[in-house]
Amino acid sequence: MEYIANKENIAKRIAKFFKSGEVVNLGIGLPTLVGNYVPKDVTIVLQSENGMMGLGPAPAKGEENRDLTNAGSAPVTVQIGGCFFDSATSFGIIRGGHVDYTVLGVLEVDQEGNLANYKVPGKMVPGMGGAMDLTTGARVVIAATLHFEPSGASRMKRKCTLPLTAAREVNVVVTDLGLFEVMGDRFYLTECFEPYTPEWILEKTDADIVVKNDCRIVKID
Amino acid sequence: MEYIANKENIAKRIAKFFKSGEVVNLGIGLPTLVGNYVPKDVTIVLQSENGMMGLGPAPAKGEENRDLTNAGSAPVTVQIGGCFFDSATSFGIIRGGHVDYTVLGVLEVDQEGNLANYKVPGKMVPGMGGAMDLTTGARVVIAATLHFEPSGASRMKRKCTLPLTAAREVNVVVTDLGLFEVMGDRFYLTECFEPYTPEWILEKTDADIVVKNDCRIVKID
Amino acid sequence: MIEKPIISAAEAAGKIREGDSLMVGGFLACGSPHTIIQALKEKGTKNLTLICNDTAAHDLKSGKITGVGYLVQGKQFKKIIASHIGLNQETQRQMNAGETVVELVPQGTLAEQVRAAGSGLGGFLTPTGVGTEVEKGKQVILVNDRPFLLELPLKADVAIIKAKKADRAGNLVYNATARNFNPLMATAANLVIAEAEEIVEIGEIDPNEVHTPSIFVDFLVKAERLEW
Amino acid sequence: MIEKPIISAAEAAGKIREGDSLMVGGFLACGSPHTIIQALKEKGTKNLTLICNDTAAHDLKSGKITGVGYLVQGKQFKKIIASHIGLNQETQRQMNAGETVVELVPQGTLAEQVRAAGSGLGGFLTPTGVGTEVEKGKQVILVNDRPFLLELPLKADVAIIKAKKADRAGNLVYNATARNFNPLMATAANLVIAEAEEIVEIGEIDPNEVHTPSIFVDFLVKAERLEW
Repeated sequence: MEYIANKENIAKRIAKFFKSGEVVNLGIGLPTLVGNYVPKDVTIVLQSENGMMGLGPAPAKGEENRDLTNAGSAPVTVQIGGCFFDSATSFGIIRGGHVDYTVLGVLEVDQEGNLANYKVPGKMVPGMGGAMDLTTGARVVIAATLHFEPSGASRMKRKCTLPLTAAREVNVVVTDLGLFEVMGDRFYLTECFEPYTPEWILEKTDADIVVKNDCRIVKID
Repeated sequence: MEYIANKENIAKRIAKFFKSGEVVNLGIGLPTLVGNYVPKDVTIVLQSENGMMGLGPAPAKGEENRDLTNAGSAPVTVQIGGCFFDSATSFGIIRGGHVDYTVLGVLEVDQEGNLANYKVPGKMVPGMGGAMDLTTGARVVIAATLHFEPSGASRMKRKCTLPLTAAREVNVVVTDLGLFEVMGDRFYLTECFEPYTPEWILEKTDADIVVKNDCRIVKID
Repeated sequence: MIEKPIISAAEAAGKIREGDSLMVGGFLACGSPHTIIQALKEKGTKNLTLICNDTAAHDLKSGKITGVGYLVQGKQFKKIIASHIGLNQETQRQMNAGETVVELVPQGTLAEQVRAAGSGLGGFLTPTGVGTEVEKGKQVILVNDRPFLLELPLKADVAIIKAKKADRAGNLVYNATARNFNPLMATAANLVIAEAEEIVEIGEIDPNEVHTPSIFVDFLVKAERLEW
Repeated sequence: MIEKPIISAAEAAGKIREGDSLMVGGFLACGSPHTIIQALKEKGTKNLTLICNDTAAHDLKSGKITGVGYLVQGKQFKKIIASHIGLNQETQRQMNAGETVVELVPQGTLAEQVRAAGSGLGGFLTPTGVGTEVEKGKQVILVNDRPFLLELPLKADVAIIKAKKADRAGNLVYNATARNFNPLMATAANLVIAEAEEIVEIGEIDPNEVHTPSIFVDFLVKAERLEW
């Protein structure tokens, strides 16, 4: 079977998690794509940890406001009914369990629910930003990642080797191969995305994965 | 010498402590009187722990605003340039050392700087309200009290017998007899108010009081 | 933004169940949700635990009552957590008679406990209360040789709060000193019901001027009783 | 209310002394006091400790710099406390070369540490960072069997912050996401200098809409550089 990296499928599947009224924080990078695929009849509230509820899409060219950015410093808009607050309030909201879903990028994620995404010692050290608070505080932590590194190694591990962003906080991993729940130190494959098969995923991933009885083969569109 | 209780003298003397720009919190009761005697050329900022900076005088009859009260629930006004905040912010300001002076009423105050003013077990239990935070957080804690209880006993004690509002936090005691600083488990008489004499005060007060070398006889007006 | 249901004060009172812990905004009745308080008084729900800055006023001689004092009068609380009960003689009577448990908490500690619960903190260290009765039963932690009390978060099943203005999404704006504990309590209860003097359409409140973000509010009630 | 002195950016920079700890408001340069930052860059004061959400941006290839990145470029910090340095390659270079000490702190913890300092708390318990490198050297405290890290307050000698509007008393209003750490830092430094786009007379800001009370602000600077 040939693997073709597909970030859009990851974003599309994650976008199906949300119900109207839920509060969602999307990390910079791949997770941001999720916002593009939320169904039209679902009204979520995007929280931005730099101090906003009701994060809206990018403004039209020339309409940028230098005082209104997302957590990646890109110009954004605020939705009608949104509001602004300071960083202590923002993280009060996050740590306090008022964010339903956080979607975060991945360097490594392991079957214990550990996530590493902020530091490769001696090489790349961006810092954790708000990711540690988000993984600790959000009701559901979704790790969003291409299944494989450029080297071909799986980003889903038995045990993370990089410094952790979150210890045992990840609930769900969505890759371009499938959807995995994390429970009891195992990954549980609950959805396998076409054209991949559970057997192929298990073969290519060096981690303990249980294929759920009701695991479905899903066509992402 | 005859003792005539004189709350106004206490308020008048305390009002002389403040410099322009200083932040002051006045307790309910006797301390509130202090506000009446602040010199016209001194502009202090009154903080009210129920959530206001720039507490102003009572409104004219008929001008009361049910949303604008002091910490005793009396209608007040807000000064131009004042502002409102929630109770966590209010006590952040108080505990954080941003209030220069707190002036509090007294049931008992002792030479160790202990203050009791919130509870007479089994009899009167109003509760501490904001007094414990104010005594802990304010830069200078001034206890304001008539020198004697109705029974004739001094409210200045060797050791408080009632439950404490503040342990070793009182810096200054102002009674209608004089001004006392609290240091090293002693009261230091620094001002004696006419017509009283240091000797008479020492005789009438069951506490260790040192008369300061530079203790002045002061006429309050 | 989705709209939050506007319900009657009676419906709001109906969401408060016997045995619930209940946060009530307001400071000596200033900024309290008086419409819901009256409905809850009529409903008569008992065995509640009150978390409120104070128990407002009740003068046993004149019979004058304000704010949550009406619920104290109805003996609807088995326990009261507050910083001040000095203007409510009935609360003091119930406490001294052993009819109601009253836990007195320094006001700043109470505010911070509610905030800590809403903010997902496990507790905080405060210098307030060190060396007093408040210290009893609490862990004392030294930081740079200075003693602090470890105070724990305080959550509730339901919070009833009062705003000047709400939009249909639940964004709230408070007025003057009627703000007090209201925005804190909005963050710290499983169910939050906000009573507002004015309910406007989404978009009518400037996002810079929102005091309580909409996501904290579950239901709105139109204020009908404004007097204390 | 007394008026606060309006000073020049150069005068503001002059109040920051070699060796000072310095809080700088802003989030990736959004809401940073750019006018004072440029004056401090020109002044060249060294051995500062920076407390800031991040070190803004510095692309070593293009040479593009924003916000406090200019001060990092001038090697004015001996130590940097921040939650994120990912867009500033020069910060990472200095850290990896051992030229500057960089302490990475989770963003919510950093915000709360600043707030704790301004609020007179001795510390707080957060679940954030448990089981990670952030835990190292910190006290772990169990509350109801759940582990929390004891995090301590973070004060500074000077804070430079940015507001949309100030009145002459020092009341501040922020705009949109340019608020971020600014109101927190206003409470936690011995000296607070606020740069504002607009400085109005006392009384022109509604007391319900003030974000930072005047008493926190020592000096005002008129913003002249608005771009990052």
